[in-house]
Amino acid sequence: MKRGTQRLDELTILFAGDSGDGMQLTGGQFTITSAFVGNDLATFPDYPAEIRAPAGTLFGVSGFQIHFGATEIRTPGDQCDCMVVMNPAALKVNLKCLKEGGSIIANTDSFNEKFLKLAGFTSNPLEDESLGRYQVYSVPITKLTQNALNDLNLSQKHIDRTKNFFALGLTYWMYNRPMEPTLNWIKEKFAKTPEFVEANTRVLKAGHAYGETTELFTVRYEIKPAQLPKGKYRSITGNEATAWGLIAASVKSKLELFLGSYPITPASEILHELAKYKNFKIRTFQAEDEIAGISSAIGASFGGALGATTTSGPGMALKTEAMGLAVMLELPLIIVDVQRGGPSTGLPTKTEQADLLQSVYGRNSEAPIPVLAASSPTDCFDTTYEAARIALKYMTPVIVLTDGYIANGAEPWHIPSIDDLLDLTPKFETNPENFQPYRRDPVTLTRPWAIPGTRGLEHRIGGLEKDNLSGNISYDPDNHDYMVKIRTKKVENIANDIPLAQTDGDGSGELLVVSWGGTYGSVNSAVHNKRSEGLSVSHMHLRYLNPLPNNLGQILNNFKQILVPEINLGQLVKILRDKYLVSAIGFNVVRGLPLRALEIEETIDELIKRG
Amino acid sequence: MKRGTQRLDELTILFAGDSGDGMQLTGGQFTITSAFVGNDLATFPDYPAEIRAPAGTLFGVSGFQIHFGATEIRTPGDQCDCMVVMNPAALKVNLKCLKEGGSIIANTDSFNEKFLKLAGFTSNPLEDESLGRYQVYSVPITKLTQNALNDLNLSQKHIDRTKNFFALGLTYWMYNRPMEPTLNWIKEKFAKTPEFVEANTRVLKAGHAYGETTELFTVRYEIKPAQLPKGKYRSITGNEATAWGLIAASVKSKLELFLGSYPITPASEILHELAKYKNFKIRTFQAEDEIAGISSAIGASFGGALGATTTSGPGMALKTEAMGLAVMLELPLIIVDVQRGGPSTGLPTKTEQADLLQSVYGRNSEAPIPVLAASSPTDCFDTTYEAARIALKYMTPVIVLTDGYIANGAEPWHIPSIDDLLDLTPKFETNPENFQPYRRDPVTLTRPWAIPGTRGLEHRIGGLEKDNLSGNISYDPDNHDYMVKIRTKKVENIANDIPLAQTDGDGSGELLVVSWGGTYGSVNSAVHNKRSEGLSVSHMHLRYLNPLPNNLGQILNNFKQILVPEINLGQLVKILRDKYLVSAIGFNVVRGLPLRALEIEETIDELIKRG
Amino acid sequence: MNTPIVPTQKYTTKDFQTDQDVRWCPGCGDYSILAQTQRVFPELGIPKEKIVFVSGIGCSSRFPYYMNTYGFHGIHGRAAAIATGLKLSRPDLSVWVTTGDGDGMSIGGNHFIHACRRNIGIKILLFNNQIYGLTKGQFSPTSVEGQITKSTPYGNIDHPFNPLLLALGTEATFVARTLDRDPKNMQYVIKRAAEHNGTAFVEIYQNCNVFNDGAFELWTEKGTKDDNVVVLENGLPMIFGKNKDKGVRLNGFSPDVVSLTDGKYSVNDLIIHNEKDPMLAFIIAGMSNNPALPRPIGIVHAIEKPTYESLIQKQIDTLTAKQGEGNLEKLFNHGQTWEIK
Amino acid sequence: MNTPIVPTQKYTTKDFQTDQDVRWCPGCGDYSILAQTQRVFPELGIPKEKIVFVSGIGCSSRFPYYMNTYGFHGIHGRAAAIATGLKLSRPDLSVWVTTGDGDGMSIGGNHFIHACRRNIGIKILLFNNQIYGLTKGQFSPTSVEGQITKSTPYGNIDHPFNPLLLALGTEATFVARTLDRDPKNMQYVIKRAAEHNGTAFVEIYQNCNVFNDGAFELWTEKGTKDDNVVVLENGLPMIFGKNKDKGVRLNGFSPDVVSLTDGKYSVNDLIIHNEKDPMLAFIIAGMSNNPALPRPIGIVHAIEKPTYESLIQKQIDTLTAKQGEGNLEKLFNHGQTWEIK
Ligand SMILES: Cc1ncc(C[n+]2csc(CCOP(=O)(O)OP(=O)(O)O)c2C)c(N)n1
Ligand SMILES: Cc1ncc(C[n+]2csc(CCOP(=O)(O)OP(=O)(O)O)c2C)c(N)n1
Ligand code: SF4
Ligand code: SF4
Ligand SMILES: [Mg+2]
Ligand SMILES: [Mg+2]
Repeated sequence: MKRGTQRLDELTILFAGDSGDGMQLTGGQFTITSAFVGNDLATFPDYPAEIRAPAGTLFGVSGFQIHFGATEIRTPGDQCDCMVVMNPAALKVNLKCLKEGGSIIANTDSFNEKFLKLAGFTSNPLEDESLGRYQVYSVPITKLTQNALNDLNLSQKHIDRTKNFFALGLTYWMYNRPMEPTLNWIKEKFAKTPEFVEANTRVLKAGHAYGETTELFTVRYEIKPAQLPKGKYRSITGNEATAWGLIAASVKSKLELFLGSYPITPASEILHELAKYKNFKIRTFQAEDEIAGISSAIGASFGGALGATTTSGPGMALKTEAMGLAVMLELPLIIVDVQRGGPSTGLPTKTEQADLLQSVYGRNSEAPIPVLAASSPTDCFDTTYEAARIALKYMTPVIVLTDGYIANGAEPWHIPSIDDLLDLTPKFETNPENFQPYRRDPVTLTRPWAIPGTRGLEHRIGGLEKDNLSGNISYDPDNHDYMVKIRTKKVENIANDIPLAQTDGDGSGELLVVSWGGTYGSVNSAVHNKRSEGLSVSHMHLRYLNPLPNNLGQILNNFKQILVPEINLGQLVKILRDKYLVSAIGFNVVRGLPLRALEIEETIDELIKRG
Repeated sequence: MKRGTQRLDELTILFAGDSGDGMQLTGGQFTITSAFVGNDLATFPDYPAEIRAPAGTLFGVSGFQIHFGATEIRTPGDQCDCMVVMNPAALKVNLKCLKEGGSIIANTDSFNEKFLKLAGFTSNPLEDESLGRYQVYSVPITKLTQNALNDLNLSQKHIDRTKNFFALGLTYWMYNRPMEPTLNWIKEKFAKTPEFVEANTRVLKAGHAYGETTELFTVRYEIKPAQLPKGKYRSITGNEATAWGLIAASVKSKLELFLGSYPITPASEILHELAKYKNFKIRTFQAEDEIAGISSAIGASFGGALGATTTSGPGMALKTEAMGLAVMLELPLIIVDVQRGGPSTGLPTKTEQADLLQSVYGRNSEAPIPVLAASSPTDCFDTTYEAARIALKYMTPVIVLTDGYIANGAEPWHIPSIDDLLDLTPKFETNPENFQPYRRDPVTLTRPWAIPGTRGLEHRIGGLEKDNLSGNISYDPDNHDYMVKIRTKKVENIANDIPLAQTDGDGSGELLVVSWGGTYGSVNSAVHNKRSEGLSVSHMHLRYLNPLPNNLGQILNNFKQILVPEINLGQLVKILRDKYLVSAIGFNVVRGLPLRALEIEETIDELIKRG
Repeated sequence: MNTPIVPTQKYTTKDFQTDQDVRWCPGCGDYSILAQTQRVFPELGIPKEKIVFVSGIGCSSRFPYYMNTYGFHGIHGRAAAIATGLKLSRPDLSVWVTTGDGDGMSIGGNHFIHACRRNIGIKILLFNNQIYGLTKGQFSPTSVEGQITKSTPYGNIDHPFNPLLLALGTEATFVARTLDRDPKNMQYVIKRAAEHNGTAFVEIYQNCNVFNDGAFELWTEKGTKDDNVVVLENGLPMIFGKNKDKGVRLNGFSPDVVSLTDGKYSVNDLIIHNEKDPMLAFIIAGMSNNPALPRPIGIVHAIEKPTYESLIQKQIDTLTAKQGEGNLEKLFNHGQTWEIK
Repeated sequence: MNTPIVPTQKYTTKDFQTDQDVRWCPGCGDYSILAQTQRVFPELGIPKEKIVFVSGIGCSSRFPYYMNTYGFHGIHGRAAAIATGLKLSRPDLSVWVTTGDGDGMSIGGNHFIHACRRNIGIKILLFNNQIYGLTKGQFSPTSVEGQITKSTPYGNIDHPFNPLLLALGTEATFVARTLDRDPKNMQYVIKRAAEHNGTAFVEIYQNCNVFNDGAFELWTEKGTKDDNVVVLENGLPMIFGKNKDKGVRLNGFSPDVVSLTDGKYSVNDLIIHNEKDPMLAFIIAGMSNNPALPRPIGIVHAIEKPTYESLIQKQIDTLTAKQGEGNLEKLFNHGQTWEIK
């Protein structure tokens, strides 16, 4: 059969099904393969809080969205071009995200009475008129999978777990992707159980062949490689990148890494990842709670380790008191907060960026801490590494904010050369002559780091206010005033040691859109779209949130209007208004999901129209 | 002997000595007696973090300052007119606060070699020239006390503990105060040990007689009663007033009070005070930590009690996560934070007002909580009562900020009539018909309070995001956005139910000084002084910090300059600048002490001069 | 969401079911715990509206949503503290805590030991699956040494808690263990816990079939259970085995297993279980650390001590008898006051 | 602030003293604990710079300021957690925790039980004065029932912890008790704690002469001490009394006091102390709950178990042996990668 191939610039596909359907794995493979062929891409895994919710339920739907293309890709896509739905619930939950005219590949075998009812359908949408606006491909995926495995001696459970590879094979055919990366992965992954290698391989190929042989599909698509910087790449999630950033900082500072952490969604993977690399002398300590997590890390840091702690919102709240101690002790410490939906337990598996004010202001008394935020999965590596640099150079705890979206999302990572990574080796104090634990370096305002084991430097530090030289307890009123102010000044001074803020677009104009953290992609994409329409709008994205870059006020004053989109009720916008007295306004949608570029574009339109 | 009596408008006296010298008690008695004769007054007890530091040490000095007068008294006085020092260390620590020409009454018996050395004196200041600028009265207080008790069979330890009464008696004579209030107090206090009644009575009288009979003192002073509102008064500290505010709220809401708390300086007295009144059906639960303190209070509140928790900065930090839960559950709860010097353990017995940003912003995600602050010891009663009103009416946790200074300080309290206190009785939901735990009142946006034991209203609530009616777990993105916003709106709406902000002075002009919390007195006094010099300056003091009064922006815009003095590095000023885009500036001294009116006056001068 | 009002005596299992989707994984041991609880609660004679389930966070902590009583899904680790406040201010309520080995023994360990020592009248059901379920499979403080989990790819090196020993170390007044797969025993234990005056602690072995499948197999599966579990019965000798042919004897302070058929030992040599003996409780609890011994289930320890809420009430009553009910007017005006005229 | 460098073998008490003002109340039991520690440390043979004292908040937690070693005055309740991180990352250090009954058993209870169960090589000295000293006199989790304190004007209603039992409930490997007023015993116990491999827990009865004076009088004062304290000696019978004329015997699981002079019982009837027997440890620890029995002091329990830090090191070594030392280049490039040309 002869079919046309249509060339596309970019495309968004969603895999959705039950928590048990392996959608995250499927999406992950599609991602790797697409990266492999040189597409740029962004992904959005979205899964329920329940571990393995009962089959067919709406709340049990798990999804993985991939936006890939021959052009620069900044977001996982506001809407999908194609949607693979493994059951009615997956269709129900996601249909609103499908573009007018988009494709649905549905596993008809699960569109049975029970599942339709569970999903709240009164009739089968594949059979009634309701999906008229879409291109529907009804494929009996379960049955076809079964057929492919007929002669193998596999349990029904195992056969069922294979059907996602059928869907994957089919989409590989549709979008002209090679099967090799996945075939290799299967071989490696199931090396110990050859029958699984055989089964998964067969089913993947069966899916591919199904596309090739049936007449259902009249067109295939081709998406050319993007123009990406030359070099070696790998796929990495935000949480992996954070973990690797810590490992790299440990290697380049020659300090042993100590992670004191307590599991919490969506931060746990950092702990899991670091637990693997014991040969880097990394010690991961799964503490009894978040307080012990950070306290143990502070203890390790006192001992000369690179101390780190990782958590999400509720855990961050629990660490508050101990962060104040770290401020007082002036010891290096890296605190990673992978933000999630709140308040309280909130929406544990959903994204949000509402811990900024907590990070900047949320401690008793004046307890200044530098705050940095990562903008994408790979940026988690750079941001964490930079946090380590600041922590070690300025003897201070540093907060790194990431979020559920970039932590779980993966993207191609241009592997850095080890030699290009800044050397972070700190200078331990070893000279007993005139040693004063709180004598500061006149430039960095940093106190010396003298670790146990150093003869002659025995000294005592603690959380009470301390004399500005000896570190001994001091209740002197003027000393306290001095210390409160110098601690703040030390952090403020870091502004002289970070890059200036930059605008993407023009340095002045009608509207500046300011963003931070994981909304980078959506905002950048929205601004680019509007600029390409000729609007006077630029984008500024901030990694450094405390202190802010020195030139920030100046840039803000170059624009007539300032818009700050955030997945919160306006947090950065508060800081900017306070600090620079600019009438910045917020765009705030708190749905537990990445911002949609389209919404931002509409707001840009509106503001520019209003003038 | 004939001596003159000089009439004074107001006067500041300080009692200072070892932690074991009973200075707090002495100051307390002087306060009560002065209040009794109708003076207006303000007090400032200042004691070390150590329990009973070794005698004679600088860090062991404990002081109690009283400013009293025939005029309106707003602060405990920037400087002292008279200083009773029981040992050299007390002199050393406090001398800088004595006015030029002020009086020193020194217990010569403790100006011995050992104590002089401990205080860092190389020669005896009572005997060398160094105190030439002051009026020094050298009195062998220890010996005279001993003499007075010679024939009683008391141990040296007990005799020593009595000598503060000698100093008290002497000052009563000097400042023409009656001995009766203290004599009555002695009788009551030591009812069970008549020999102590006898001893203390004798010594107090001996002190008085010493003034009368020796020729040391050539002048006595008289301070007439102030013009105070008519009625019945008592002396009350801020912590007592907070406790009583809670008791009153319990009585007037007909809810049993449950306090879940963990001891911490300077908040513990609230727990101690409430523990006494078990016959009010008050349950005080000293929990294992602050987290259990607030968690138990939330549990009690779920059960229909008036739940409260009390703490200071580090404990506040620990309660952060649970506060978020209370926000999510929308249950009434009163959280009292008696602020102290920080960060971390900081200066536990010193005052500060640096927990404002933590209170307003310091929780993971968007977790809005109303914040109120008390301005003086007696205002702790009103503010706490008002907090209970808001908590019960709006089903919300409410934070009450006081601080170490007003918590420990005492002032005369015009006892309110019980009938004048607002009725706070809440309406429990009892109707099972169509009951929805999160259906809101259209005006207050408050959800119903349905407590266990109510038949047919069995329901479940929790910290996960919930459906906006049923309260069932909901992961729906739009529902989340709605709930995040409605929770915030509920709190913002409270602005319609609180008094408008008012200025003391004019409604417009050159400079507005804005304050909150325990700096009320210093700021008000400074502004009054400057106004009396004709400067265009007014004062606005805020009790409501979240939400802010509706007319605040308007008032701020009526002034050319805005000054915000705070004992922190600028917290309210951040909120005002962000919210109203006014270029308010801060005056920030963080010495662990109340602000000095004089410093504020100087800043006012400067700003007005600058124009 | 609300079921019609049913008089206490007529409750059935159904009355304790809610309309909420049960969100546990198919096959999870939690289902059985829910079923047994809903089965036994009608027998307790407590009006539904007087019952509150309080929990923290975890799979186990979803429990309150599925019981048609009052329910409170708290934050991680704090259930015992929340329940403490509720019970103290409302001693009339029947307050139950459902928690996990992470929620109750890791982050919530402090509240747990303090609740036990205070003897507050709350019932703590600890769903011990020796894993963090909800966060997808990290080890917990009860995970066994060497256990491979997400956070211990080379095996767990924490020595686990023995929850029974920990509870006994706090001098808890009621300590028991039961199994998700033994409905009868579980119903009995839950009933006894409900009747206990004071803190009742029940450890429930619960299978997490997704992240720690089969952890308790030896003690729950037909083939092995009888020879590896000894059911504690107060006043009776500790006999077990498919054919009731084995027993537990004390050798010094160490329990060991003897055969009742080889003629060497008889029933008279065996430990007679005594719920009230605190030292025997330690010995029985300690048996779990020795793989050669059968795993004891049932009531390990149950004694009476005054409850915290009764002692607080006594202080309220005493003071009220002495001073009368609290009176605000009197409070404001007691002690030193003065009049400004 | 720094003393000259002294070779280990020549340390004297003075070498462990700092120039800081000691800020405890005159007469406080803490002075004696400090003195004994400074006296015994020269004998440990550990270089000063390898020693760290970590504390929380409380009077007892001021201790590190007075020891001329490295010191860390933490936050309330967290000393054990801080020390855990320090010891894990620096197993070469001798890490000591000084804490109070509030700091260690109330707010810090969770870190305490977890440190004990993990068997981390830190030494925990708990200054038990049965009161909150620093905050001026509220009851603590070890305050006795009925105790009148600032926060219990009508008497404490909390059942107190028995710290020894609690530690044993976590299966701690070293559990001991000593007295502020018994320098010899304290020095011995501290030395043994220093030598122990794993978590060493030492409860020290400490008099707070300001807020809870005389709480331990019976066991510390000349007149009553001998007849009310039994000093534990491993392998020896539990004899006590001014004239060594009394002993502790086991009656079932219950210890009771017998006279050695009335002819009924002899030394052979007494309990022979055995530091390694876990059940005997529970029995001895439990003696403190019975006022009719002498209070045991000394080493209650001491066994060997692998320490947490050694197990972590083993995993590091094993993996390093298998995969070689960590290599960043390799890490970045392992698994699936691709080239953009
Ligand atoms: C403060 C905080 N820390 C961590 C978490 C993440 N968390 C949720 S449940 C859980 C542990 C669950 O284990 P367990 O209590 O044994 O319950 P199970 O799911 O096994 O029933 C953790 C770590 C959280 N929700 N809140
Ligand atoms: C987070 C926090 N909560 C409370 C306090 C107040 N606080 C300081 S020490 C202490 C208890 C002291 O008792 P204990 O540990 O027995 O030590 P002691 O003073 O008796 O030696 C308390 C409650 C604090 N500093 N920090
Ligand atoms: S993860 Fe485990 S404990 Fe949680 S619901 Fe699934 S099977 Fe049960
Ligand atoms: S308050 Fe008690 S424990 Fe604290 S220093 Fe004074 S006597 Fe010692
Ligand atoms: Mg579990
Ligand atoms: Mg204590």
